[in-house]
Amino acid sequence: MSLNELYREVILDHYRAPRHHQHVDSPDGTAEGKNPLCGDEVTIEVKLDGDVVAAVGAIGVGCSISQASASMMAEAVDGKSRRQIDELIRKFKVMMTIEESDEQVVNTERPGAALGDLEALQGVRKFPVRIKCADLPWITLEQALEAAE
Amino acid sequence: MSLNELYREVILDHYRAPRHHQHVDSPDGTAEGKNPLCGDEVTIEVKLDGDVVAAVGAIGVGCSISQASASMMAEAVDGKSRRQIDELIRKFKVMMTIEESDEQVVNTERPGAALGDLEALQGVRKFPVRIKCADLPWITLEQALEAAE
Amino acid sequence: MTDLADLRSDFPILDQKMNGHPLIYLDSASTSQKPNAVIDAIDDFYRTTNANVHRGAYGLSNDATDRYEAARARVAAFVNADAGEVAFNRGTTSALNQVAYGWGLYNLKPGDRVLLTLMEHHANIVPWQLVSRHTGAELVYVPHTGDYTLDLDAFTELLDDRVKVVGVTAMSNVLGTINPVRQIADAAHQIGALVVVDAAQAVPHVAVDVRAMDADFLAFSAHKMLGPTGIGVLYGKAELLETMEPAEGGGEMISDVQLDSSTWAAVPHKFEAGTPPIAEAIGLAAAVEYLERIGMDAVRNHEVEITGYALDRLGAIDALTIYGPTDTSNRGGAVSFTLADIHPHDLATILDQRGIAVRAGHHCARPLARSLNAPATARASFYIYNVRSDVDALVDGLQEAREIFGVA
Amino acid sequence: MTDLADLRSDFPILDQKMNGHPLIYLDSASTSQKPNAVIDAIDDFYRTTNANVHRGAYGLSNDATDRYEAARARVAAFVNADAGEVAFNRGTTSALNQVAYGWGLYNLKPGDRVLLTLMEHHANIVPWQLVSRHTGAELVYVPHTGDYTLDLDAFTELLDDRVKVVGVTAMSNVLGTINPVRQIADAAHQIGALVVVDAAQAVPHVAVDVRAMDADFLAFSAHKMLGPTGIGVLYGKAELLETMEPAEGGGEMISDVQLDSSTWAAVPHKFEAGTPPIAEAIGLAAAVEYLERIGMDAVRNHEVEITGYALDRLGAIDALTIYGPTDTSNRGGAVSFTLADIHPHDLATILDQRGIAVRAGHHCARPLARSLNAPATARASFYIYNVRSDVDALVDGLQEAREIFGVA
Ligand SMILES: Cc1ncc(COP(=O)(O)O)c(C=O)c1O
Ligand SMILES: Cc1ncc(COP(=O)(O)O)c(C=O)c1O
Repeated sequence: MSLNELYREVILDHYRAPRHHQHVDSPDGTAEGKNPLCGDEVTIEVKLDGDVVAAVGAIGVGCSISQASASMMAEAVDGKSRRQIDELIRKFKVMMTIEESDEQVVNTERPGAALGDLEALQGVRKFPVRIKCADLPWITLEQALEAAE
Repeated sequence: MSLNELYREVILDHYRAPRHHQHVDSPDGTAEGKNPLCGDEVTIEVKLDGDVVAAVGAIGVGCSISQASASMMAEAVDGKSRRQIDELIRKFKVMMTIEESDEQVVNTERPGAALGDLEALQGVRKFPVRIKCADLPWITLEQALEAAE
Repeated sequence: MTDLADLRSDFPILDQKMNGHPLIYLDSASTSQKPNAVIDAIDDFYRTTNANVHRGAYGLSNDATDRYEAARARVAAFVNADAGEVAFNRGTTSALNQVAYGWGLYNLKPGDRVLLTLMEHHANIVPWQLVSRHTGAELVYVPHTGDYTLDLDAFTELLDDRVKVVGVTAMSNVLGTINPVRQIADAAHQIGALVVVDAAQAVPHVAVDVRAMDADFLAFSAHKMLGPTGIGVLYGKAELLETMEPAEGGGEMISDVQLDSSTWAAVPHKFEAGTPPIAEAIGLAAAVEYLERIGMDAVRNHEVEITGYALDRLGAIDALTIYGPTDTSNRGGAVSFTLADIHPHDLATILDQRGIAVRAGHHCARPLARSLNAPATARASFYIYNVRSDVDALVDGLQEAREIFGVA
Repeated sequence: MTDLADLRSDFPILDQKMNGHPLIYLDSASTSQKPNAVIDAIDDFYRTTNANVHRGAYGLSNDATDRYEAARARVAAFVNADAGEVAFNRGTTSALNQVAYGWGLYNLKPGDRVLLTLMEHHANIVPWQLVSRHTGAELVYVPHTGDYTLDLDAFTELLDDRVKVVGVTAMSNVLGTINPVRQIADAAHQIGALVVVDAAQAVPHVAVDVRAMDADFLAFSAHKMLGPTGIGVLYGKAELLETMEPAEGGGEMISDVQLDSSTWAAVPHKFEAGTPPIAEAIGLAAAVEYLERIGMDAVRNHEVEITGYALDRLGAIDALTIYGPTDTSNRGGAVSFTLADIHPHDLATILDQRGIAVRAGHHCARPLARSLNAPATARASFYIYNVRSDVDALVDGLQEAREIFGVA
């Protein structure tokens, strides 16, 4: 387990300069996510245009992993349809849960494929304590989308 | 440790036919003793004539040791002065705490000497769990006498 | 007899002597002995994995947390509950107090009734008395019949709209009686009352299924089921745990703490204020694993057989009175008795001299003792490590007691 | 440095590796590691003496009771209390809840105030919040000064007739600050308020004397002082314990149980409902014995030295902020800090990779974290088994964090 795999440049960049780190005007759905044990917090706001995310805000405080994950996620879902987002969420979950050793599955699912910057979060998998940090914005996104329905 | 030393004939006799097992008319002092953990209970009532115990009641429920001790104690203190009773209490306490092996003290104090039937309780000493049973009526007597002052 | 005899070597304490005789331990209803598997699990945890849980951002703490949560999952599964429905605390007593203070204090009001059975342990009585002082609710008791089972007619009669909680022991620690918890729960639920089950005696000795029982809350202690002291379990239905207030407040059970008020963590952590009994949870999980390996059916069968044997042999002793059902199908392995006019405490001393451990007293069930008109009884109680010869030794000891006390 | 280095071999867990590196355990403020003496005492109890206490009329139970009560006497003497003033329970959190529910619930009323410090752990905040919901009392907080000590002027100002209870931590688990408990108690007593001392951090690390402090109640946990999980201690002045109500009800704490109400056993048993943490009490006594053998002065000296060294070395790191007094004479061994804009959780992960265990977060003191404007900090905390090279490793790890995060 190398720390370089965890703290990739792109993660530190998103941590230091989070994208979509602002409130959305009259959002259709909002959710607050909190990891009470480590203190990470993130608020996700979504505005929908039909079933497409027209605007997304990801505001929070917490560790580099949670905040970078939120920033990269916001970038990835902006402008996407519900179906595309569901696929993203699925891909992200697969990436975060697959054991590296489980080559078969890895090859089939090509973890990280099509996730763009988010692929940088692959390294988190090897740091089980931190997986919940990476997951937090995604769980919160699902809640925000639900709230928007 | 032989059970015969614990359950001497005189103890079983006092247990089966407790003396002074009745209330005293308008007692000067009354106390209830309770051993919440094993359930022994005893009520001691005393009527004084000057500083002499003119009547004593010892009513209770509990094991043979606690009830026989109460009965024998009542017999021993009936008609005695406070000074004599204090001496009895002292003697009884000595008897219940001396280690048998501690011959020196035993000889000096002649445990049980002048205690009459009460000497039968000597055997309890070897059964530490039961010492508090034998002690209960005596502690209660002290409280009843205090209440009478 | 179901052959569990070879288990005895798993319990190091059974090699001890008491008063010069090999220990014959007949007080498992009070606390059980521990197999090596449990003692070693605790030992190993402290030597290799000890750290606080849910707190650290480092490997050791993560391992400790994983083991702690795995223990929860295992214990929950043992009573057919979800892990989220099971909170660890100090013991049955503490768990029942949590229900009284967490649910009762917020929901009971003057005119409300708490319906208990007369055979409850103090642990399912006194918390309700304390909380009724604050709420004005009233306590009412269901009596038992002459054959030491719950008087279900009286229960039906007493179960009216005023009743908000029914507290019932799944298995009496004095009589051994197994109560029809499901039937009671169905009736209670019909009038909207909650059912709080004291399973301190049941979980160690019979397969318990919280869903089959339809219990709203259920409590048990590790130390009576081969596990360590210092830990117990509160089960609550998810929807109840989620809506009710925690009794104790502190660290680890909060979502946020403001100056005036706080919000709570998700269940079950909401009910685990402060550092939990971590090594104890690991030990309890080892106990559950041990019991599962034997199988609760085998445990129950063994106890039915040895209890049946004890009832037969004790029943044959003149002037011996057994307080409890004589039919092993609806009773557990706690056998309470008196012998002529010999005080139970004296019986215990005489047996103690032979290395036999039985309990004497009111067994923390004074209202029951009064209703039986037996302020004290002697109690022999059995577990997986007891064998027929233990019963034989007990009977021999009682014969000596008869001789000493000159009982004809 | 006081030479305690040879103690390290008493702690088997220190031989472990974490992420491939020898474990460097710097999270003792959260929970301490256990010496063999403690682990073995628990092990031995289960193997040789296990029985329930205060219950059995047989030798084994008598032995268990003797050992349990001897443990109480030893623990009481350790803080200069009488055995009758010390009750065992689950931990500091549980002990403080007992005070809030046992004393607060019966004695607080609308208009009354509970005066706490802003540096309290949630364990001395949330119980008062819960009880204030039932009593209508109000919570008020004493702030701290810029140098992380209690603002005594503010305290004096806030201490008026409405204050019925003052809750104060003897040593902050975040700042390390040692508070002037005696001075606070004197002032509080002058207006008739009670003082509830959270000594979870103090008792493990400095000699605590409840009489010298004049504390009315004082709570601490075994697991932070080399002892087992699952047990804590509530000290209360005899006259208070005797007159106040118990919070929890159940077996062993009663004198009599009638259907409607009960009477209580004598102190301290009144406060120990149900089967107590027996093996844990034995383990705690072994921990106390171990600490006494070293001597609390030597413990304190060692920690003053290593904390001083840590403050020096950490203080020399650019962009590192320490939250807490820098003078070792009025602080303990918990050192909280942040490093530039690196989140403490990330610091903890980076250190974890080097086998170094530190904690990151709000340390169960959110009101304090908010007042510091530091929602999360990293915390290194020291105990007798830590050595200078542990601090050196910490500093090296923090340098790596700087590199990874590109802190100039
Ligand atoms: C100052 C302080 N108070 C209270 C507690 C709570 O102790 P426990 O978790 O053992 O109940 C702690 C430890 O977490 C503490 O540091
Ligand atoms: C039926 C029953 N309920 C409750 C308890 C109390 O359990 P604990 O002492 O472990 O809290 C016991 C055991 O003493 C019991 O037998």
